[in-house]
Amino acid sequence: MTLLSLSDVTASYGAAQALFGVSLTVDEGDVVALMGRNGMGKTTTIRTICRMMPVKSGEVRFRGRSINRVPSHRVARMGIGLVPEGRRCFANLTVEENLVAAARPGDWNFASVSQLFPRLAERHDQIAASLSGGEQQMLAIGRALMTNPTLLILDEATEGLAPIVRQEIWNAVRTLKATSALAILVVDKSIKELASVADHAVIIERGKDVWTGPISGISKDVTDRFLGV
Amino acid sequence: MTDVVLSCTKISKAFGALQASKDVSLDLQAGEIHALIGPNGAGKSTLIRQISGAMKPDRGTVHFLGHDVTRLSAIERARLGLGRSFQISSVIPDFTVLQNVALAVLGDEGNSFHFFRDLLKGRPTVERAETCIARVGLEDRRAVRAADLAHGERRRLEIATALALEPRAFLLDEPMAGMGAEGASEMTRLLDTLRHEAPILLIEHDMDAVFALANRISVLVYGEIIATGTSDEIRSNAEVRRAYLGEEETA
Amino acid sequence: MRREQILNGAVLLGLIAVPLWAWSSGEPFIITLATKVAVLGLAGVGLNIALGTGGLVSLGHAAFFGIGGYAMGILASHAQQYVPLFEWPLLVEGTKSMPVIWLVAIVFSGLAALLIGALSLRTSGVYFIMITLAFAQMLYYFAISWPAYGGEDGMAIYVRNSFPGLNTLDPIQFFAITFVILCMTLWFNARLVRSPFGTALAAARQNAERVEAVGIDPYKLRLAAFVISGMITGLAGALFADLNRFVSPTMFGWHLSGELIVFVILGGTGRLLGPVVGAAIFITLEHVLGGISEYWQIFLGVLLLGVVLVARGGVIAVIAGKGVAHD
Amino acid sequence: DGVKVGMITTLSGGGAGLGIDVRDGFLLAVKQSGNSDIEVVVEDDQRKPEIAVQLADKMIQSEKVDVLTGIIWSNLAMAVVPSATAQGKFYLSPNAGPSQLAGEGCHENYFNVAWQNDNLHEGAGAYAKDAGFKNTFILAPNYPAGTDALAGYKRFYEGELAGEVYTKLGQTDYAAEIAQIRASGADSVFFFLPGGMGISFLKQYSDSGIDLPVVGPAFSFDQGILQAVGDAALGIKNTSQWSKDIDNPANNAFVESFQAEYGRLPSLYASQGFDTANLLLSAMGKADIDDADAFRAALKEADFDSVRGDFEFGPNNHPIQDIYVREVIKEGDVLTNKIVGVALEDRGDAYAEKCKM
Amino acid sequence: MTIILLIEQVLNGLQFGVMLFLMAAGLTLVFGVMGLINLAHGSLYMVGAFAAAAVAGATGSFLLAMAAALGAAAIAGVIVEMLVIRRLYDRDHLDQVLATFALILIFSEGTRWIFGSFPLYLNIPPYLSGPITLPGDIQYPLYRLVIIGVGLLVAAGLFLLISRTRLGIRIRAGESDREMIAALGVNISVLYTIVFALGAALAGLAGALVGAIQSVQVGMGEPVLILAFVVIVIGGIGSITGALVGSLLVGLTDTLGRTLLPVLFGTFMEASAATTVGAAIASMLIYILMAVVLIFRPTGLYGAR
Ligand SMILES: Nc1ncnc2c1ncn2[C@@H]1O[C@H](COP(=O)(O)OP(=O)(O)OP(=O)(O)O)[C@@H](O)[C@H]1O
Ligand SMILES: Nc1ncnc2c1ncn2[C@@H]1O[C@H](COP(=O)(O)OP(=O)(O)OP(=O)(O)O)[C@@H](O)[C@H]1O
Ligand SMILES: [Mg+2]
Ligand SMILES: [Mg+2]
Repeated sequence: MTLLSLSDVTASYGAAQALFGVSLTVDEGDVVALMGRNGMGKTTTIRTICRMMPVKSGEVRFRGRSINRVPSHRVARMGIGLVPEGRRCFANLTVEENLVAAARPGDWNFASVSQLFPRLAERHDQIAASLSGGEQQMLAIGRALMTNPTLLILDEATEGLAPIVRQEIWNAVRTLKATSALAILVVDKSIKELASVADHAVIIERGKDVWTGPISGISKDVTDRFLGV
Repeated sequence: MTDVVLSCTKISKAFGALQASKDVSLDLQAGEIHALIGPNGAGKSTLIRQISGAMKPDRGTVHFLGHDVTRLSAIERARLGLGRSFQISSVIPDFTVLQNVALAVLGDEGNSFHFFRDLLKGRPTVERAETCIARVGLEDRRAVRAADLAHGERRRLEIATALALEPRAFLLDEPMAGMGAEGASEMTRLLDTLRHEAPILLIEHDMDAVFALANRISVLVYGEIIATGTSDEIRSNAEVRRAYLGEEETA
Repeated sequence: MRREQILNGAVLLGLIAVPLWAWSSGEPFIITLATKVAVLGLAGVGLNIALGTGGLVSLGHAAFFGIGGYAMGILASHAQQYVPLFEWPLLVEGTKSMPVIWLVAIVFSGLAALLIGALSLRTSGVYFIMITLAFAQMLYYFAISWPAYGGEDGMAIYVRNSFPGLNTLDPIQFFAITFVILCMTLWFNARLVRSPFGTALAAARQNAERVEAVGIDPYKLRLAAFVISGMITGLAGALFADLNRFVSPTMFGWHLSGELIVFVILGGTGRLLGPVVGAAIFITLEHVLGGISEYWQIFLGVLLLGVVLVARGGVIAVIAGKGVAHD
Repeated sequence: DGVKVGMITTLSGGGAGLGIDVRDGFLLAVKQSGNSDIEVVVEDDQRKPEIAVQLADKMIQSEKVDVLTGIIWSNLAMAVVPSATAQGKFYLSPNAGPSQLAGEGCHENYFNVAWQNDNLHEGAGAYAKDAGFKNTFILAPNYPAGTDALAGYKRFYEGELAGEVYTKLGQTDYAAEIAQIRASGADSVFFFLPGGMGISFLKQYSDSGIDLPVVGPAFSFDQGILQAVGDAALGIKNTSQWSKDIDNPANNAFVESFQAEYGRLPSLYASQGFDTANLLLSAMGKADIDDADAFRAALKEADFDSVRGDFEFGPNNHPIQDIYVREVIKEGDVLTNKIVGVALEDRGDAYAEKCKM
Repeated sequence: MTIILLIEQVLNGLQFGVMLFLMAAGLTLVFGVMGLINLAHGSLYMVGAFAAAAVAGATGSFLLAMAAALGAAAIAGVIVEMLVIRRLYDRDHLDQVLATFALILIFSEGTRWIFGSFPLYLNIPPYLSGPITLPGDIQYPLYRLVIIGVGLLVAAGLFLLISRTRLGIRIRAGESDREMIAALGVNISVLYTIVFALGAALAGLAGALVGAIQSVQVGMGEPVLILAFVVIVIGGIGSITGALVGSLLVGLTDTLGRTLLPVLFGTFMEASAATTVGAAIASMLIYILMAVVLIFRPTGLYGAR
């Protein structure tokens, strides 16, 4: 069943339009990769989904309901967990406080997140501002999981992580995919990794979706044209 | 040994009980890219901060171009020619790309106490700034406010600013982060040429780039350097694999 | 950007046209009001260099305004009574010459700004706001309780000081003096903003770490800006004292610092003519509303609130568009 | 032809009550006179000296007034009066009487219809002497009016001082001073703390359990403020040149008509405003404002029925008048004052001899 | 000066400090936690005092008056937050200064319009008035001891609220990144309205409690506001502990300064000059204290970093 759908969504930063009509769908339990070169509008798409910026035209639907006018915190409570670009941990809170700040009941709790990222448990009393970059990234993921979402959005969630941790995170994503009904919308620069976890891919170019299909269907031609590899 | 541009000797730094740097010694030689890798939280950025002067080490010394700079501030070190990029992009949000880079040129020229000259009418300044912008491929975006740039573009701006300082050594903290595949390969090419202008101490988690670029690699784990060597040596070092690379990268 | 320049021209024209009209139609008080706008606008322009360009929110600029005012009051009162200021180690007499008074006002407010700035700039943000306030309050209480120069009563200088070749008691001629000074300061300010110094200062406001990384010391930039800012506000204080032929500790009061900030924000923070526009609006409102009702400050409050909530970025931003001029 | 009066007074902010009373008293007298030759322009000085100066400029330059009046505060008066009188305008002070303007800075066009600032404090000192106080603790804020107040008290008081304390202007907590009073071995307390400072002091003093006699000038016991002090003020002696129970026809009529007009009891300030207007009206009846010398002479005669009874001007155009001792009492639910004696009779001021005009 | 008097003055200093804390508590909450410079805090203090005076006048009950102060200030807080403050969180401090400065004008003159220009009456109830005798034969007003008690309770309550409750965590998270905490599902607007109302209620309570021993008049909030800012800046913004320590420091410095300085100056100056000079320096003392603290600890005693 369709969990999230965007149809022809446009959005702008002030006068500068950034999205020129993005459409995509994420089904329950589906893992969708959102791809595109730098500055093409991936993050902007995610921001409109999370209602961190207004939808100018088009429609965003989540669980069958239009969320064009639903405020950000209500969208989150409907079951969207966001790992934002640039981590955005609450700098003045401790690790543990970051995790519990927005926690909602469910399978994910401090113990299970600690299991996924033991480093966080070690540092639970440290102020987030003084964490290393990678630790902050783990914290951001943990924090999103603690809201027990049905749709997890990862925007460059492996940026700046050590290869071994990156593998752990991809493993974690694979575990999530295998063991839960969690749907995932993921932005990442590593095509190789995306290919191994995602079911579908959507590629955006200059604020429009230009290619949609099963991830296995991405040809060399497509990557050359839209991803510049 | 004459071609050692930058070196640090037995640097130690503790945050409470946490030993972020333990007797770290490291050098950077003319013409090389020396990559510093290691798990998250190993102390790489902390080390860079101490070398750049943003943080004082508890013990140990830093030498740059033959001077002991341990007691100098970040500003003074930057004036000596230590160029730095930040792990999290640090730009002047309300300035255009051009202004951001021109500011760096200004800093390099060392005369910011001019009250009457019009900065953007100074030809040499602007030309130098535009060259740097072109080198990172931001020509088209030169008049855009830095705040309006996409993440990857901001990373490039960060590099352009470092270039504008015409530094004698670069400290680059994860310049590829968030760059996208295309951007990363461009950046790789750029750094490859850059090393001949000034050696680079490079922190990066993108192993493709590191292995492609680095003349030497040092691995920092829990504040200690556990290995230094060429790409092949590091790739095949079991301890490094266990602590950092994992299994896939060995393939 | 062009629109802002046209607007700036219009504001200055208006500021000169109104008193000329008042002069020709025999309304000297309007000239006095226009002079007040020019002088307080000048003080605001001073503050704007620290606050708008440098991001240094000083709630203590009354300190410099008051020092300027007292420079005038002390020099003129000594001249008035033919008593030297001090005789040792060298004889210093009072004076009634405006240029000399201005120079003294600028030098002393500059020195005060150097001292206050050097200490205050160790802090930032709200702490900076409060420490600048603290210094101004010290001077305020000092002025109130120190009997030598009138204490809370202040000092009246019955005749305006002199300027070579002009009759300063004539309102329009005194206005001309203040207007010329204002224009010269604005010209200086416009150059400053585009200069390397101004650019670096603005950069340090937005991201000091970045400025340090390119080898520029933000502390020095800020201190220099603070001193320049204090000197201009001090000059305005001397002019203000001459406008009223009177100085008192209220010139050191936090209300005055607050009003200067209000002028700057009302007009548009960091805009060249923002403080002048802000002062003009505020003083006009004060004058017009004051006649309407005993409770006029309620209306003033509502209007100010409206400007903050609706006219974001100040009045100039609303008329001339959002972007602050960059090339 | 008619007289145009410019009234600069405080109508907004914390001290507005005083200005409003002066204005209301003044306008009541004008209204009662039925004289249509007088025009009054009122402006709010916000208690800021600079604003007062500018308003004075406006009234002189644009409104072309003949007479200025209305200022409540000494520091504002010092800012306005000298230059106004120097420009040939008359200034009638309904409230402030700084010593400079009574002494060296006196001016033939400046008439004070209230008191010289020291008067009520001198009265308090005289009362203290009569009451046999031997060891008074005195306190006032640290600004010129405060130092003058203590000097005024000491002028007639003959005993020792148990302590002399200057507080911060605008201070609201007096626990430290009260502790000093308690420890000082004083037999009485004199204070001059205008406005809210006095209210705070009295409330805290009465709660401290010290019951030494207190004396002060009328300002802290005036009708407008007394209800706010509450029972803490009961029985306290204070000195004033006016009281609503002064029994003369002018005062009785004033108290009654003021209450009828504004629905509240008149205050000291209202009485001063009322007298100021009546002085002006009396002069208008005798001379033309355009003949400055004649008009000045008419003012100087002070030929009007003052609500405080006898009233005349001394050589420096400041009042010569009786200073009464009042006691705070309760009339039904309302706190008010009752005259219990006279502290000083026909008191002029200490600065008159320095005045050369 | 005797030892007993000195002890009493120290007590007075502490008590003045706690009184300041009561005023500063709400301000720290709003200012430190929500990052909002609220110059109108003093106005809410005034609202509390006026509401209490009005209700005490009508009913004669002190407790009802206190309740009214809390309620009126909280309601005023909610209204102000929803109409004005809410639009200011993501603005810089300057806009906040201007807007809340405008609020001061509206509140002050509005209050004068409703209640007139004369001070109102509000007094200590009989069961709390008068002095009690402390060990060492020190006579001390009971009411001031009550204020100390209330102040310490408020301190403890706030401390727990901010550091221990999830509400506190969320508030602090919002301070660091409002957009993000909302995107994680927390209704930050409601949260902030509650906090602002709480801060306002505390200001109102302080106004009413303190109003009973001071004068209830228009403009009473302004000197208090400045003192409260001094206090929280000395203590370090956002720290309840800091506010408490700051208050006590300011209270002691001010009280001891104004009693000891004239004596001190008297040892080498002529008596009457010593009293005025001493008093002059004493009135500057807390500002000197603040400047010195900030010069050595640029973010206050307990400030972050
Ligand atoms: N805050 C902003 N204000 C104005 N324009 C912006 C802002 N953020 C992004 N943009 C612009 O919107 C466009 C899309 O940016 P977006 O961040 O969505 O790209 P992206 O695909 O996520 O890129 P990246 O891979 O670099 O993260 C870009 O052209 C960028 O310049
Ligand atoms: N100011 C500080 N106070 C306390 N701990 C700190 C501070 N700064 C850094 N740390 C800790 O020191 C360790 C090293 O941090 P650092 O940022 O140098 O890591 P890193 O090697 O750069 O990691 P990454 O690759 O994730 O960026 C981390 O565990 C971090 O939490
Ligand atoms: Mg992005
Ligand atoms: Mg790092």
